[in-house]
Amino acid sequence: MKISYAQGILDAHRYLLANYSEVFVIGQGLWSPWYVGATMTNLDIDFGKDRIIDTPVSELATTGAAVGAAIGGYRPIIVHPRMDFMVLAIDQIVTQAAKWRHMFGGESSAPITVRAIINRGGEQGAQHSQALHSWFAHIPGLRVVMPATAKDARDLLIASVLSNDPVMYIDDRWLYEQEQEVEPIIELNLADEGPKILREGNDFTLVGASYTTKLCLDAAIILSEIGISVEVVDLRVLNPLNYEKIIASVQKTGNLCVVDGSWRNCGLAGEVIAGVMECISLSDLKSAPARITLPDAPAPTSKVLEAVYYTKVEDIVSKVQSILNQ
Amino acid sequence: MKISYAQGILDAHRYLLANYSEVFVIGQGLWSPWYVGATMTNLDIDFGKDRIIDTPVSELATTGAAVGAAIGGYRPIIVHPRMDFMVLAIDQIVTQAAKWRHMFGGESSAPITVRAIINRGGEQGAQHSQALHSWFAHIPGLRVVMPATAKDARDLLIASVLSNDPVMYIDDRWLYEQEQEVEPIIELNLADEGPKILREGNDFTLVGASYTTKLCLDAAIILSEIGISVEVVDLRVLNPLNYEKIIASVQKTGNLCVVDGSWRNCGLAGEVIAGVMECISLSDLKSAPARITLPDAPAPTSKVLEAVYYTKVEDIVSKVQSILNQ
Amino acid sequence: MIQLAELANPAAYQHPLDISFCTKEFLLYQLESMLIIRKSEDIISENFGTGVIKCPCHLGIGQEAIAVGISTQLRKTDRVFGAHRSHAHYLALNRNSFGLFAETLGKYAGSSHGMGGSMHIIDRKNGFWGSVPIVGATVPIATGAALAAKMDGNGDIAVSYFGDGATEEGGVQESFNLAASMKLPVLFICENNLFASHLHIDLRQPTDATIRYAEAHRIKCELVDGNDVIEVSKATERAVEYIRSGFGPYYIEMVTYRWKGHVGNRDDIDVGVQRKDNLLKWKQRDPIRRLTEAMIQQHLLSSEELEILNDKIQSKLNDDWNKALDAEYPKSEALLSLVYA
Amino acid sequence: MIQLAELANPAAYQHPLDISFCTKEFLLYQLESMLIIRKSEDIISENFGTGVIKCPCHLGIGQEAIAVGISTQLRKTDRVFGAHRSHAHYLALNRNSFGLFAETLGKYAGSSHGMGGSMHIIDRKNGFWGSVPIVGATVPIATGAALAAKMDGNGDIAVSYFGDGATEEGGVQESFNLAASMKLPVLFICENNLFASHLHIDLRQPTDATIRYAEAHRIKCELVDGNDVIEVSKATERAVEYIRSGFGPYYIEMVTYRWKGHVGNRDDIDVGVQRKDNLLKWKQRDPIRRLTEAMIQQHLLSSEELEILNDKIQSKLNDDWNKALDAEYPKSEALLSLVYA
Ligand SMILES: Cc1ncc(C[n+]2csc(CCOP(=O)(O)OP(=O)(O)O)c2C)c(N)n1
Ligand SMILES: Cc1ncc(C[n+]2csc(CCOP(=O)(O)OP(=O)(O)O)c2C)c(N)n1
Ligand SMILES: [Mg+2]
Ligand SMILES: [Mg+2]
Repeated sequence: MKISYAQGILDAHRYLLANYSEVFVIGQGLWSPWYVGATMTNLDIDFGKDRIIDTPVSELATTGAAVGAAIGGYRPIIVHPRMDFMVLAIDQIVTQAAKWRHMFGGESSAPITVRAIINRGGEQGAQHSQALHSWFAHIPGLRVVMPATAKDARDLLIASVLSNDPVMYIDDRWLYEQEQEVEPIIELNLADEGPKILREGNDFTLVGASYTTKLCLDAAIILSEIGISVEVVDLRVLNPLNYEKIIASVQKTGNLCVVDGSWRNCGLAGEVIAGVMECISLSDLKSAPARITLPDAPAPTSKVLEAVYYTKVEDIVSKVQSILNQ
Repeated sequence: MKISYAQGILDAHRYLLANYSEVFVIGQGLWSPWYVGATMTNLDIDFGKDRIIDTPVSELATTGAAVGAAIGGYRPIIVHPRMDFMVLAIDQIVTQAAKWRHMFGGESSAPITVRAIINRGGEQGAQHSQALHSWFAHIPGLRVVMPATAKDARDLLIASVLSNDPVMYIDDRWLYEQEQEVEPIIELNLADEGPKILREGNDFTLVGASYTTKLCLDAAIILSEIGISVEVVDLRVLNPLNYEKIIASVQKTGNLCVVDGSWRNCGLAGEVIAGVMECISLSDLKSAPARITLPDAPAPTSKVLEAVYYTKVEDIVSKVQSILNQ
Repeated sequence: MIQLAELANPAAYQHPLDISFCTKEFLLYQLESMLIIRKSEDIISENFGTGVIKCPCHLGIGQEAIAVGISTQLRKTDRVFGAHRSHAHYLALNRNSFGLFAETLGKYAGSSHGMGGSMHIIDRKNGFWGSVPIVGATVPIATGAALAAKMDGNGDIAVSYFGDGATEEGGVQESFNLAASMKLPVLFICENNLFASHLHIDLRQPTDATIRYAEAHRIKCELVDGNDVIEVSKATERAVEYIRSGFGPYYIEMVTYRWKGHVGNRDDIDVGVQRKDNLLKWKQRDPIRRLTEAMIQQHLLSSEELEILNDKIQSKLNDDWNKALDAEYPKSEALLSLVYA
Repeated sequence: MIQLAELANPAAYQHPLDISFCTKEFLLYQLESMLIIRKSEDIISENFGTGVIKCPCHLGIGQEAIAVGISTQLRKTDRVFGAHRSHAHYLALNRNSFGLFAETLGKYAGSSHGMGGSMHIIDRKNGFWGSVPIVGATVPIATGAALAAKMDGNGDIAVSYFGDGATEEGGVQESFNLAASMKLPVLFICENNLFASHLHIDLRQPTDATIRYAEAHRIKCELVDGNDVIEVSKATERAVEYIRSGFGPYYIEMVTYRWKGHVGNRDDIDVGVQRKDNLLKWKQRDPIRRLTEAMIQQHLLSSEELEILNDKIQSKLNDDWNKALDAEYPKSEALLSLVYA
């Protein structure tokens, strides 16, 4: 069965709502035909407006309400149709939910799933483009998930909601149409999930997450045509971040480039490089590890600048070539 | 003349308020004898309550008000007596002020100075301990400053307020009593400021920021006693981050450990390692770069756990020794 | 218990405006402004529909009377802030359709030099200090601009436009308190069009009149038919005088309705409570028709003059649009050179 | 225009309570609870002063009647949330001074196993679902716990304690709207002690009665003398019945005063508007004295019985404190093992 990434998210919702009475969904736009793409179509009709709750324009209180409901035994998914809006609710996610269990000595916990959607391009501009996954990966106590494929979009959403910890699940609208062959749903334990090799190769390790994983896969195909065998690691779970597979891959290929869809300074790409460097011996490396990120600027609007701003497959291809040709 | 770090901050305020009528200070606790340590003593009395404005418990609106005043030609310092409280105001700092100039094509800008105080230890617990400088260093358009010394506490605050860009100035209460000999004030251009070598050495490069710079300096003294010559780089300006001096130092010593006062994943320590790795050749390195950060946990309260949680000078000393003994 | 009551009834308030005591010159100016805005947005709507304009555009067609009635009461040194639906706020101050068109097309000649698009427009010279699409974000910023104005001491005021939905944002409520407790010279304008994207206010708040917040914050306030440019203008005159006199903030709730969907050029009649029926009735409450009918009745305008006016404006706007189409895109250096001053 | 008026006057409301129609048993229970809280906080104050307790402690001495009057009206399955000043909220539900003492000392036997200290206390079994020191943070959380209770359908309610300062936080205002528009079973308790740390409410808000926010949000509300445990209890009874019946949220503003400074054991008489004069008067409005005097007048209690009661409580608390001092610290594994479930 082939499904799209958006369909994977929808299927996960349907599965959770049908099988777990403690699951409900709350957020802005949930009764709207257009707000969250095709990822929630008709859920309000099929499961009722009591379980699919559309809200006032109040990110902080609705997120806090999800935290309170989670503390009370429910498994809410709080949807932020755009990650930029969620910035108003960070206190509840980072200072409340992520610390709740620890600071109460394990007496209570707040297993919310925050669904943060990366929604950018299309000349939306600086305030409607942010991808802040690195911020959340920085926070102990908050699991951070970023699916790159339709199967993961589905299975990791289910695993996030069933996890006993607060989870930030980040999906990217640029991936909604990506299709993949999938098996029927099997519940995964999020704590067991981590980076995965999506393509094997011997010459070079490319690491991506979410949309940049797709870019890496596309680059790997092009590079294979000129005889460069690229291994692609999809990070999938950004926090806690398990380096094992990445390290093994770099030890095999000796070359590493991390491609991230957001900013450089204190971002995910640098983290992967540092995490690898701490654990390998220098002799494992054939070249200095590299990264590709957004330029150090807010997102522009004009399409001519968007074309320069966002990373393209060719950027990865030429980076890999230039490293190997050094 | 010897001044303390707290005195440096106070002197900077006095200098700015006396010389620049467009400077004012707004935030919680400014009319209180205890809120911000000794860093603002009697400013309200000396400069008037119209320029030293104490506020309701409304982080978001007061920060936004500072943004609006900055757009209107003023140079407000918005004080958050604890970085954790500022989390409620991030939208105004990151999505508004930091992008204002870019998204309006240079037609307007919002040169606020956000003073974020790191205030932790003393069994204050998870919600009163966060050091989120890595988050803000991630944001293009926002300059991030973290002084480690009394002189920098003074001079970089002045430079922050005089900068035409929005700046986050982060001071740490653990440094307030540190003293230093200083010269009279000379205005600096923040754009010219960056990492500095605070101690020269040949065997090992330690990089720190704010309080961890002090730890590194202390460790360097101990290590020098056993014949290890350590160079200490103080980052000072986290964004935009200039790697030049760090790279030169690592090229000299061949060994690097970055010590940061916050969490590891997507944090400052990893950033410095990645930034160095991108620019040096592998043969420059004698050992794999290392980092020391907080454990992956929220801050505990109990003093027995605080003692384990926070990095100590000995942790740095033994890390350096173990790397050199490999 | 305050409620919008009849003001929210689309079948009410359809009568021609009461224009007694208004000069012909004043009325013509208001009419022209409204026509410029309406027709500019029609052009944007059309070109959004064909895909020529790419950036998200939130059209305010049907709500023109508010910005027009307010702007005539302001001076260039006042500081006006908008939000995501701000074409009218901008045009009412500067009538610079070219700057708006070029911006929606991402051109260097645009108000923000192509860096902002429809959702980030600015014109400092004419008092428009910026609009951004994070709901509620400009309300504290306008409050701070009012603080700056108060410190300047020239009697300038800040104006903060926001929607009924924005009153649900905590930062907006905080700003009301800040303005009230510091007595800041800010005019809060709530354009209550009954909807926040797809949701009617009855699904988001326990009742429909947002001035109850102003009352709670002890801010002087009024409730006005936002489709009556004369009433809007009079209320603003009262408010501006009050604020300039140093009495503190003022809140006017303008009841209105948007004809287009939340974003883009569609009607969204598939969305929300009774929108399909109500939209037709609200189109009868058209602020432009109500003014022109009154002017024609009072023989201040003839049908021919109106047609000439329409044509003149349309042809100027067509020119502006074509000029904007021809204008240059920003250079790629802009990406990095604008990040820091 | 609602104002606190006489309720904020420290010289007023000093009279013994009206305890007619109350059983002796009920009154004694209330008195005992208040004494346990007062004396527990006295012990904490003393040991904070000497440095034995290190974590920041926000004492509620003088405000005991509120938590006590409310808690007698709740059931174990209700879900109560506090904030930074929550010793009383916790003790009124469980009288577990040992759990509180041990927590302030960072011991494993503490309510949060030493992971929270004074500012993060919890006792789920007895309905205390947690307190945290980020001002206003628990108000949306309590609102969500009310949503969960509504979904459970057992008639349980959430209780959210917060201060007058917290009403200045936007998230709190958002929560009022959410609770009102979703008709959630939550009891909002504003303990208005006129101060947020060093600032009097007159310096932070345009007027002093916070129930005006409840009115704006169309939440049923009352204004109560927070130093009268009987009035607190009666108002709570009305509120709880209303909420359990499914009518939605309820807001009670309890006017009171804290005797100690914002944090720690000092008096802070150097801080804020007229605190020095008012503190003495407010101590005359002592909720404990007002109850005991009424009971003695009505011959429900003799001075000797009171003394015996005082001694009994004190000696139990001394034991608890000593036990807490002797208790173990958490193991260092707790640091990492509690991060994820
Ligand atoms: C913080 C934030 N939350 C949500 C959104 C998405 N959004 C854009 S406009 C809008 C509705 C705003 O309604 P209102 O304030 O009434 O303005 P109107 O669109 O009716 O003019 C929403 C929810 C946003 N842009 N920012
Ligand atoms: C978000 C946030 N801002 C500021 C503070 C600092 N702070 C702690 S308690 C307090 C005052 C709260 O006043 P109120 O809500 O009236 O409670 P009270 O202390 O009077 O009981 C403040 C400002 C904080 N803890 N959290
Ligand atoms: Mg609206
Ligand atoms: Mg208070």
